Amino acid sequence: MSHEHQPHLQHHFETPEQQFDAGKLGIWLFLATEILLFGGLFCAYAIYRASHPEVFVYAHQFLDKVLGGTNTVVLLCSSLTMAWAVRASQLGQRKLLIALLSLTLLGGFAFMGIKGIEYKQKWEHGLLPGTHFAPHDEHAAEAAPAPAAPSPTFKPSAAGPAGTVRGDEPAVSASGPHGKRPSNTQIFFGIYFLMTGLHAIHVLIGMGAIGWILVRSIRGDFGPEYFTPVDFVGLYWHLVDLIWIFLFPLLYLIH
Amino acid sequence: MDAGPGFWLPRQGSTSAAKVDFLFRAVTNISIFFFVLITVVLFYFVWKYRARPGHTAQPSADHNQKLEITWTVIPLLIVIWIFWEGFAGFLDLQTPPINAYEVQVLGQKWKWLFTYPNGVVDDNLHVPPDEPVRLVMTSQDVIHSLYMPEFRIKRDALPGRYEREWFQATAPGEYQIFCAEYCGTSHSGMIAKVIVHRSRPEFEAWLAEAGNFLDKLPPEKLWEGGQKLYNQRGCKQCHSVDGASGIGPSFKGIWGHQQPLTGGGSALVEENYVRESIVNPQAKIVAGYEPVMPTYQGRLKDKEITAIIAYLKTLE
Amino acid sequence: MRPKDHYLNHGSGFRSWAFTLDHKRIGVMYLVATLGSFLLGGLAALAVRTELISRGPTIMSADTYNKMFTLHGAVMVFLFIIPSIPAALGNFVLPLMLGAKDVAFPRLNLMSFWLWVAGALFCIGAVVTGGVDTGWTFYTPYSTTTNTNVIATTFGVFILGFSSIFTGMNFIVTIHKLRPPGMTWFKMPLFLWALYGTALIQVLATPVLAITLLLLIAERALGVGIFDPALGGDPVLFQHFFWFYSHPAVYIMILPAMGIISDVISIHARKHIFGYRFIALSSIAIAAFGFLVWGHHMFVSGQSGMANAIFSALTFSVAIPSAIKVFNWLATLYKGDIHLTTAMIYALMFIITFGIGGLTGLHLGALAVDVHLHDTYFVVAHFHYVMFGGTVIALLAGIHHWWPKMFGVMIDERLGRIGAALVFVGFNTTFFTQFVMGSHGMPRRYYDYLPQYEIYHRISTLGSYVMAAGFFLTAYYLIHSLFRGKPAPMNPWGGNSLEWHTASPPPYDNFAVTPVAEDPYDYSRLVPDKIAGGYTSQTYEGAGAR
Amino acid sequence: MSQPAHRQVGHVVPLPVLFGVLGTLLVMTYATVAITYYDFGRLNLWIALGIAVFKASLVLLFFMHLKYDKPFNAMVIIVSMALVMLLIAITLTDTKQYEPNRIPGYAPSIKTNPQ
Repeated sequence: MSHEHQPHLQHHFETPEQQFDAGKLGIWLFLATEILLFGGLFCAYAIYRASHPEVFVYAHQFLDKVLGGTNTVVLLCSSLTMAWAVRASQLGQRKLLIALLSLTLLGGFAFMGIKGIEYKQKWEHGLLPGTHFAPHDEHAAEAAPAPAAPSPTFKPSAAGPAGTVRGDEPAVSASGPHGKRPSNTQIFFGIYFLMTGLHAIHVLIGMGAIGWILVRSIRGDFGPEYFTPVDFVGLYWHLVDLIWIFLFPLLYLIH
Repeated sequence: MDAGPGFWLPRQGSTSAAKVDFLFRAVTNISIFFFVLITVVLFYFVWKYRARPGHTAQPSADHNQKLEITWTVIPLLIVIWIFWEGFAGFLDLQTPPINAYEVQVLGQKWKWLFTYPNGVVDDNLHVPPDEPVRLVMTSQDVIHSLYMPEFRIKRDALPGRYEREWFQATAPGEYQIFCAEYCGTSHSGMIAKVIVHRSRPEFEAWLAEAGNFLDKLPPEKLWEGGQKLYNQRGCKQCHSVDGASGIGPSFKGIWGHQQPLTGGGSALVEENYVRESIVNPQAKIVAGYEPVMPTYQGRLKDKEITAIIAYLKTLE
Repeated sequence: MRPKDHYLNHGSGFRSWAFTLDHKRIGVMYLVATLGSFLLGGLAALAVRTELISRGPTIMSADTYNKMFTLHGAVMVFLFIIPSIPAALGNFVLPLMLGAKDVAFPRLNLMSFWLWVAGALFCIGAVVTGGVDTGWTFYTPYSTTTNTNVIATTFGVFILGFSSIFTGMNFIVTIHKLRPPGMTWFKMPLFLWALYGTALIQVLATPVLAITLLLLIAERALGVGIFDPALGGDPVLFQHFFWFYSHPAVYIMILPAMGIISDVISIHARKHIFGYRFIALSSIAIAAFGFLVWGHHMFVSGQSGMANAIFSALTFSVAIPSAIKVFNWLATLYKGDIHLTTAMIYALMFIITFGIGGLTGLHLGALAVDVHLHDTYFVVAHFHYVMFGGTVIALLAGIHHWWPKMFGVMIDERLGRIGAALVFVGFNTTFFTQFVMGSHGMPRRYYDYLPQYEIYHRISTLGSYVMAAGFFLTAYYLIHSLFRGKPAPMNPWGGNSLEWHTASPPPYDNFAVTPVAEDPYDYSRLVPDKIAGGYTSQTYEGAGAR
Repeated sequence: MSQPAHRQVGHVVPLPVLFGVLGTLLVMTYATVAITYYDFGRLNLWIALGIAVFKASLVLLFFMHLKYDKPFNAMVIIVSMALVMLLIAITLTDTKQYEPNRIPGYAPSIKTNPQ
């Protein structure tokens, strides 16, 4: 087999099909690792949602459903333009390919912009993860002292060395417009920021990759004979979309 | 019964040890059998079929379904048995009898504190013989693990939760306690003793005496008893003695001074105020702190509160 | 016999190595890098053993000791054992065994190596700038509260994880897509089956380690409390996450070792491997079961009784495929023609030491017994018998087996046997005593110990010195052979897998003619080559004559 | 659809399919939002997850060409998802079991925790 007419064929492959299939399997394996990476976070989510349902029901009210929903639509549409872009490159429609990639990239910018607005709101309200959690949207609640929590009495049956046992009830204080804040609310925001943050990093990486193939498609690198990078970046972008499809209902739409 | 230390295992100190040891020995013997079998066959083949002039490999089957299934099924049956025995033994180790005597255990860097039902706290674990003892464990900082090799039990003590283990000592004497979960600098120094008393009355006598240790202190040394109580009864977790802020106000230099209270007003720190704050902590809350202290009514005796007050006086 | 132009002299200078896409050179670089890590981890181990030679402080403080065993564990696990066989030997041998020119993604392969270097620099940087004292397991909340360099170390391990993932991806795709005509799945050398199983675990388990370490970094840097109870988190959850990777990781370490043993035993006994399918499928079975047993590290750590029972039962299921392999290896020796080369001696040693390691796993899988043995030296001895007595011994077997292929030279077999004897005696002295003191209750990671354990610690430390002597001797004759070794023939042991059908060392493009795959364990057509040494295949000669 | 004449690899997805998929995805997004205004008790979570799984499958099958791809690639994804399920299932079962041992609301380092 002569390799001279196939500039993209690497020396250790016999045919373009073999090379394409190998690349495709490689990228799917990579996507599998991404699923498992996020899987750890989904696992943490599942466990805390199961053990602290009241925290999730309370805290999700601070997320903006409209912004979250808009972002879902933005990502879905950018997925379409990406899938279409792969088609365009397969069919050798260069101008269409450039336009669609630009649209996809625009979608990425829109998503990150909206995400930025959401993060800023959380920051301003002190709705941050872990030790940084310092909500200050509940002025009303702080002005009028909460009804004194029932004084935690030591129950011998609670079985702890003297003085280290706190009240048994998951006490609540600081009632506000969103209801009473349960203890350990910071966990929700920890999970929220970790999941959306890791997802946002993936969006940024995807945007970088799209920018790169955009430059290459302007240069005219792709055509029916060779569109592998467009296809692979597309797969990655769809995976980012796919993860958001789960994140949106799990974080924003808790009932 | 073989209760003394052997080549493999330390002496048996608890009722569950014999059962654990039986399984240990059984598995060891199975292992030795297979190990010897493998080694003998190995050396025999290596000697018999060694390469030498004129010797070549002889053809033989390169697989044998029956043989291979045999040596799949036999180990399978053996491990099923081992699993079952291990599981049954574990259920025993995990399930304390209902009437067990309860001791609370707190692990902290790097010591164990054992709290008895009457409030006595000790660095070693004192127990009566021939009676089930349940340990309810937690940790103040990182994960520790309470391990008693002679009793064949071990369980992690974790912060933020209670773990349980139990044993029934079979013979009076001293037994070893280790911390088995790595916990930092003095991990290897986090060791203590189980002291199994000769009889229940002897144990009761020890417990009563330990509860009255203040009586043996001369009045001018009473503050030392207070300091011990401060360390052992949980005051330390919230109230510092060096001025550092904590969950509750520091004890440093408050004696004889006015403390501002939540909701206005102030209180002078003197005998009655301190006594009230221990017995009824919610009565007066120092400004800037949450009403979170549990009551110590019935947990600290009058004499003990007096000792704590004596200690507070020394913290100028 | 040695070709004029081969991969070692095909281009020279730093850049020709640093930017090479040749799997053989990348394999050699990995070999040097991992053996360097082995030296570092080994020196840390000697320091630990020397500290324990007597009670009380001997040569270092408690904090230094804690950092030292962490260094030993982290370096040995993440820098040495995980990449050693797959990334070093696997990289070199896998495409050759397939008759291919390279792995599927040579650039990714190179990136994997440089990621390893970056990760290693992070880890070693963390050590140089103060060390880390969490143990290689990074258990929370200790790791979230200690004031040592946890972030740098975990970030280094995070990067190493990606290095491992990329190697795994590469191997899976290569085995799927680059097998030569005629080589069906069940005609692959067993080492490839083992590497395939390993790669599956690398790809599917490592990402969970990555997210675990990211969460740990987030806890320390941002105060996000997923695992730290002081922040509302759950430390047992960390252990679930950690072992979800780190137990399968044990099979990343041992599976390729088993693959080496299958090939070495068959070739050096001049005998077709017995029960090929059982061995091949048991590799995949071990990889699959490996994902289902992680909870056996947590029997006393607060895991529920139900989970304990499930994990204990599943743990025993792993014993079966391992036992199958051992029996099949023994059966392979039957009626063979056993050449006691250094490689073969290590392979036979593997059966003995791995056998002890595997059998003592039965003690630890049994719930009631594990309660007593958990976190004692019994566990330390067990996993050293598996990791050292298994993986390292197999790595040594593999190195001696493929050394002539890699560098085109033969080693001094006499020194090889002496080295093997020293390693064997030293290893067993070091670690068998640890079984005994462990079952007597000596907890692991202890800086100091009670008087009744002193005799065991003494013997153990002496053993470690003997073992070290064995390794220095081995290092000596290996390096010596590079300069003074006899030139190696193409096929010194008479193997029939494809790597033996090219020159030693192989040319840059691996094969002059694309070879035809046949049964890799059929040695009937290989006859000793009286002139060149080693073996030659009649068909191959015939092909050359045409 | 006839095969394209020129030598190429991979499947070209027709435009109506792509737009049809997007339309379905948007409708499903609307549905998943709308459903939160009705109370089905515990079912709400499962309905939301079901919709998400359906949407994800559409993306995988059509946008990501899995329908036309080698089956092994689909298996890779299925196995990875199965492993995530395994991790979640076992840890969730275990944490549920030991939940009674935990001290409710324990988080001493969180200052804003209500006491």
